[in-house]
Amino acid sequence: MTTETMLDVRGVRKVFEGKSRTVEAIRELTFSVRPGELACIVGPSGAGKTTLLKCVAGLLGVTDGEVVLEGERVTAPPPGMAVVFQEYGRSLFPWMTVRGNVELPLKEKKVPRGERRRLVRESLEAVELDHVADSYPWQLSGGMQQRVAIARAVAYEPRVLLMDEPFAAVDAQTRADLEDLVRSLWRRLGVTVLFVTHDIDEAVYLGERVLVLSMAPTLVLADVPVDLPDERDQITTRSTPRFGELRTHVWELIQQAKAGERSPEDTQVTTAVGPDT
Amino acid sequence: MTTETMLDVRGVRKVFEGKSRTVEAIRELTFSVRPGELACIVGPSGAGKTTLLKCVAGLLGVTDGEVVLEGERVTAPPPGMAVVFQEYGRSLFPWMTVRGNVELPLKEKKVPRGERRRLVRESLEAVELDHVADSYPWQLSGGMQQRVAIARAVAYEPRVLLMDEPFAAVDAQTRADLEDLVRSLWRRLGVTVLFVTHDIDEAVYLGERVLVLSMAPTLVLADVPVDLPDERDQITTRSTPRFGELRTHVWELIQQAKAGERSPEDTQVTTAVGPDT
Amino acid sequence: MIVSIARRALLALGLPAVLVTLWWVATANSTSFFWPPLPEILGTFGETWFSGRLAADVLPSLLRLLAGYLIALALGVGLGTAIGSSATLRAVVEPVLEFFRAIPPPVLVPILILFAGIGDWMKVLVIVSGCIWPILLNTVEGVRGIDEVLRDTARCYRMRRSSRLVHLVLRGASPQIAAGARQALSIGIILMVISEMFAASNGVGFTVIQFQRSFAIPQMWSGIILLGLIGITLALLLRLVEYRALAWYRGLHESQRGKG
Amino acid sequence: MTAATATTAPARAPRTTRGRGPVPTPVLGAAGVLGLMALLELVPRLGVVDRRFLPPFSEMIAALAGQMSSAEFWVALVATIRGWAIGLAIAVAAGVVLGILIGSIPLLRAATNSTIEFLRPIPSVALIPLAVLLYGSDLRATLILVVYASFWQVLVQVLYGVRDVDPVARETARSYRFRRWTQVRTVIWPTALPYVMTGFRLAAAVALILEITGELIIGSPGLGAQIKVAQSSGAVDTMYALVIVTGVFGVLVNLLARFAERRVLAWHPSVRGEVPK
Amino acid sequence: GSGGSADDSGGADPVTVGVIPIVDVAPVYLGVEQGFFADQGLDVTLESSQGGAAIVPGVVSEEFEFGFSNVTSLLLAGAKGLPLEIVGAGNYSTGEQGDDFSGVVVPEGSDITDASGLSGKTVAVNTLQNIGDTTVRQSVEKAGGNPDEVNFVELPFPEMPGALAEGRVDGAWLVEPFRTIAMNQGGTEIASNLVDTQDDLMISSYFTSKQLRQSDPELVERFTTALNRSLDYAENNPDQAREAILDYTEIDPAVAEEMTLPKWSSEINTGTVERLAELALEDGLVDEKVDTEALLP
Ligand SMILES: Nc1ncnc2c1ncn2[C@@H]1O[C@H](COP(=O)(O)OP(=O)(O)OP(=O)(O)O)[C@@H](O)[C@H]1O
Ligand SMILES: Nc1ncnc2c1ncn2[C@@H]1O[C@H](COP(=O)(O)OP(=O)(O)OP(=O)(O)O)[C@@H](O)[C@H]1O
Ligand SMILES: [Mg+2]
Ligand SMILES: [Mg+2]
Repeated sequence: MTTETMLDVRGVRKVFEGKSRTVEAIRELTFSVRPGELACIVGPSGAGKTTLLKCVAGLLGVTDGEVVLEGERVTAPPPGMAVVFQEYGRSLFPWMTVRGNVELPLKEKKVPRGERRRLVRESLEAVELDHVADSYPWQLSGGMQQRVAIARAVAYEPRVLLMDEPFAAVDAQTRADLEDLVRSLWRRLGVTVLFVTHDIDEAVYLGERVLVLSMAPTLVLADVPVDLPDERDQITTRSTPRFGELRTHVWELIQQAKAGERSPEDTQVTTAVGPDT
Repeated sequence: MTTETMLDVRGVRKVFEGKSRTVEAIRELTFSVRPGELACIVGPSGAGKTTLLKCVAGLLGVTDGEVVLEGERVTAPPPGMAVVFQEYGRSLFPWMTVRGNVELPLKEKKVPRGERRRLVRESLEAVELDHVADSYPWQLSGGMQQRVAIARAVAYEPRVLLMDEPFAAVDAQTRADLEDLVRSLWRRLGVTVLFVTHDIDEAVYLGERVLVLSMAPTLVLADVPVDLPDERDQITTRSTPRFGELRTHVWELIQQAKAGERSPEDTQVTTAVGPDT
Repeated sequence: MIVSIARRALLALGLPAVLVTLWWVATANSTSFFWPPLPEILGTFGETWFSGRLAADVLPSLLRLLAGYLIALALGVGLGTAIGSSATLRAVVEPVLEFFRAIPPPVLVPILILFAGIGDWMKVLVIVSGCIWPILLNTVEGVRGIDEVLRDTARCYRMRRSSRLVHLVLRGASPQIAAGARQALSIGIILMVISEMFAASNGVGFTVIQFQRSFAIPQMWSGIILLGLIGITLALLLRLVEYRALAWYRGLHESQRGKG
Repeated sequence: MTAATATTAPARAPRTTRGRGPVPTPVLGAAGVLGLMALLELVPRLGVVDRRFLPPFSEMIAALAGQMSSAEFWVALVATIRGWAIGLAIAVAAGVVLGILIGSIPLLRAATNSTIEFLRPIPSVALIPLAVLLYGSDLRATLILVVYASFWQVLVQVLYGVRDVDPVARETARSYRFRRWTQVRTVIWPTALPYVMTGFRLAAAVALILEITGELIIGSPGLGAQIKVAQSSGAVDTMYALVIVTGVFGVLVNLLARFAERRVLAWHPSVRGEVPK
Repeated sequence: GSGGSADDSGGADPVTVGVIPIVDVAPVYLGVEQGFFADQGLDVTLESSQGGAAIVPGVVSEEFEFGFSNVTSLLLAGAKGLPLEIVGAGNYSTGEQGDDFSGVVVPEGSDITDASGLSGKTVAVNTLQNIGDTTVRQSVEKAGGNPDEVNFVELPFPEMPGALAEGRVDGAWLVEPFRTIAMNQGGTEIASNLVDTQDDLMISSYFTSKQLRQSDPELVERFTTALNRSLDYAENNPDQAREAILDYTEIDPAVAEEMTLPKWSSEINTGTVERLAELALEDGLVDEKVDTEALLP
């Protein structure tokens, strides 16, 4: 059982203490992720998805409960982890070129030069940005900046990949390509992925399961397993009836969440929507 | 004819001159928008959508051609215009509360206090943020910040509204609500809207027409009129066959754009997909 | 709560206590004329400063410092904003400003005497002439560094010049203006002393120099300590103002650092 | 009265020279300097002040020419520059190293805060007897003053700079587990660099002031000592000639700093930039 | 003795003297030029400083072997127990009313005609609580005015002519070359305050530290010998002294030609030291009378 769990989020609670305003962003979150699993997280805006990701990344301390990664309690960023931040623009160093931004973590990881070059080139090609490798981030459009951040994470070849709305600023076609990139990367490297998104189709298309969060103070409202075949394809997968069912189900859950629904039990019934219905 | 045109973009060209790198972001853009029209702009990431919006807003000078708004050449931000920036987080004043941010442009417009209060309250309610009116922007989640920026634009009651991927960071349900908010606002106030998005469904659902841009250096690849009925509804409209046709059409156009397609003539044929097909 | 106050007090006073102890021990048996034992310095402190000199010397000094500092603040922020906002203006005046900035105040004094006489105004101007630079430079840099997206926002909503100045430029540059103001304060105190080297007949600086000339070394040291105390008191006052005015900046940083 | 003419005279220069296209920066700077020269020439000639005490600019220049033909002047100039450069180098190096060290360790910062506030305002001129006691009137006595006074300028700026590091950038670095030294090198240092540059420019001027003042008062060899000699001989024009040399040196140093700034801060918003028309 | 000095130079003792670059120290410059110090096996470096405040610590800490200072400053240092000792005379007033190298000057058109008129007026001196105000008070008293009513302000000598002309001060205690400059600008000398204090007032002197006197009395002896020779030489060759002044100052040659030189003498006037010590006590510069014995060789 323990070897079966990569990430264990146990009763995590997070309260932001301000002078004038104290916010209980997360009430109680408990779930675990298997090694090599791809879990998507959806939830209303302000639900605490970013907060959760930062707690998992060891960037933010939890108020209660604990985050355990590979059997070790997370207190600082663990090794072998990459994060794509929601504020993509600010997570790039403006004083370095695109190439420099992608290469830096690799240097830090002591990847030999030749290998490093290859990784940088390949990841920039994957996000179609090899032609601007020598530009500075602020010379790029929003979507391009976001893709640089993704390329940086991809080149790093992490064991755990946390992504916070990574495709929010890219166009539909690129988005589809990047979705497939993440899936192929995930299958090739066996990396464990936690993926926050607002796009329900995307969550269903990408994930092996979808965690639906309630409004703040946040609980896990539902944990929907995605029982689509592993081989997925933008056209065929999205047009299967099961895909439609799942996305309608998640959509309803989110509407419930927005309506203030909080108890996981109430939704258990609908979660039973399985392949056999 | 002249009274029929609100915004006229005539042969606009934009080149960014850098020390090491000169980018021709926009090659030649020509189109016009009628008063009270809602036009959506889609295009590949890095196509120059943000650049175009900034030129229209008078924030960026054009290299060639001109932008004419209500018969006057735009050289500085014209009155009665509101912009929602792609970098929503950075467009909020960190030293002011949410309320202060929304209220400031109204004060500038010399809206009387009572009226001002009402507008601020109503617009914050519309984006479901009335409960955090006294928080600072940096205390909010990404999606919440974006909604503050939208509320600010809405409260301003502009005659021209430019929005650059305004719903990129909000959840699906809120997005649907905001889409309806923009449409109702547009119909109520008769405001002219230029709306940049990456979501093709959104573009078709919102717009009276969809402008598809090519890859940089940018041209208008296609100008697709959206002949859906004016009364739109998230469930019914999106499930009509015509909606499906239009979104497939735009999707194909974007794929062409990404494939490097540049000449508008080639696509003219497919644009002929009309209600009568 | 109490623990955190105690902790902060400990942090604030810890190092000074160590340094004072070191000084105490190092000079305990000092026979050097210029390095009197610390107890001797502290012993003369009271009689030197609290028997009439507070009103006769300290007060006039502080008033001149205050006047000079406030004038420098107004001028520095005003000019800095103008210069920071206009590349043309910056190009025109920068060499001239740099020229004046490089001139040491002691050589500027004769010119100031020509224009302002030998009274208090001359001394105030000496203080202004030095204080203004950190404020000016920091304001210029602060104004230039304001986020472009914010600038664009303000322009789009057609904020008037005046309110753009208040709500965008000054607020946006305020963290850096504060940095300049703090540096200016310590320079102001230095110049308060320098200004009292010329045509003065009262003041802390004047008195300290007088002690130095008459070889009243313990008294001179007590004056140096007094200057330090004045400095730290004023810095604390300034910090208080800054604490209130820049609450958002602190919050922004703390929240993003996840101190929640 | 005179102050008003001082500021308006140079400001008018660009308006007359502005034809089509921007006027290059050096031309504008030269215009400003010419304005100042004209002012210095006119004020004594028009009798605003007694020319025996403030001779016209041309007389100062004549005296300067006289100075420049004497070997003593050049020896003094070299001595001043050397003292200034050594002092500044020590102050900048110490200020940067200590600033980054103190700034990035919160505990250290809290512990040193009060001491820094106490030591900073102690006038370096009050240290003169101390300096003389230790080193007589040779170079080192003045060096102490120079280092002491300019050190604080750099230190405080660096402290502010370190505080300004973008949290998202910091978190990015932490999540990729950059080593401390790499964080300093790639995140803290570039962020602090603009502040260091400002600190450098402030310190350069303060160092020059203290170098001259030290020479003036202690009598270490250099321009200050020459100024003192001129002063105590009643040679007003020579004195001003030397003061002009000091000022010109300050201008040159600033030019150099600006040049360096443009090179190393090409990425910074204040340097880069499409200037909006 | 160029041959001699070449021979000596290997063994010449390096000696640093802290001086102020003013007219008063012309003899040492002249003496060095004439080789008087080299003859005594001394390799003299003259370090110019702003004033006694910088030179005294230098001598105490043995950075300088010898220093130049006005007598009152030395008395003040002595009062605080600094171990100093006078080794030679600096300069003297000429003792001639109206033709001294220093005096009190009032601006053109002033209605003050003698020192008594200074009561209630503002008078500039270079250093407060020092030889300037002490001696000016003597003039005022002698002329029948009330010295306590004189309002002294501190102003560097170079600024005084300007301050006088602009009417910023009512009078100023000036030394050469500023005395001449101010008079050329229309100023009137109303008192020779040094002469009013004593006929043959020794204003300044050269001094060393007691440590050096004890550890190397022979070196001090040689310095004094060379110094005295220089002082006498300067007194007897005023033209050469004027020329020497032009070397280490920037004084306008015309002014240098015109100005009054102080008197130089190799004799130390213990009487004036005593007199100045009394005045220092009278004016409250010191709390109790300085033991002048300790200061004198
Ligand atoms: N530093 C902070 N100080 C105070 N409150 C905060 C802070 N950061 C986040 N919050 C609050 O915590 C809640 C959750 O924020 P979080 O950013 O995690 O939401 P999110 O789910 O990522 O939303 P979105 O989808 O809009 O990005 C919000 O109510 C927000 O206001
Ligand atoms: N300041 C700048 N300097 C240099 N090049 C720039 C600058 N701003 C934008 N560009 C370039 O102009 C092109 C268009 O950028 P723009 O931001 O308009 O794209 P976009 O269509 O908004 O893309 P996205 O959908 O990703 O936001 C890009 O290639 C970008 O690299
Ligand atoms: Mg978020
Ligand atoms: Mg964009």
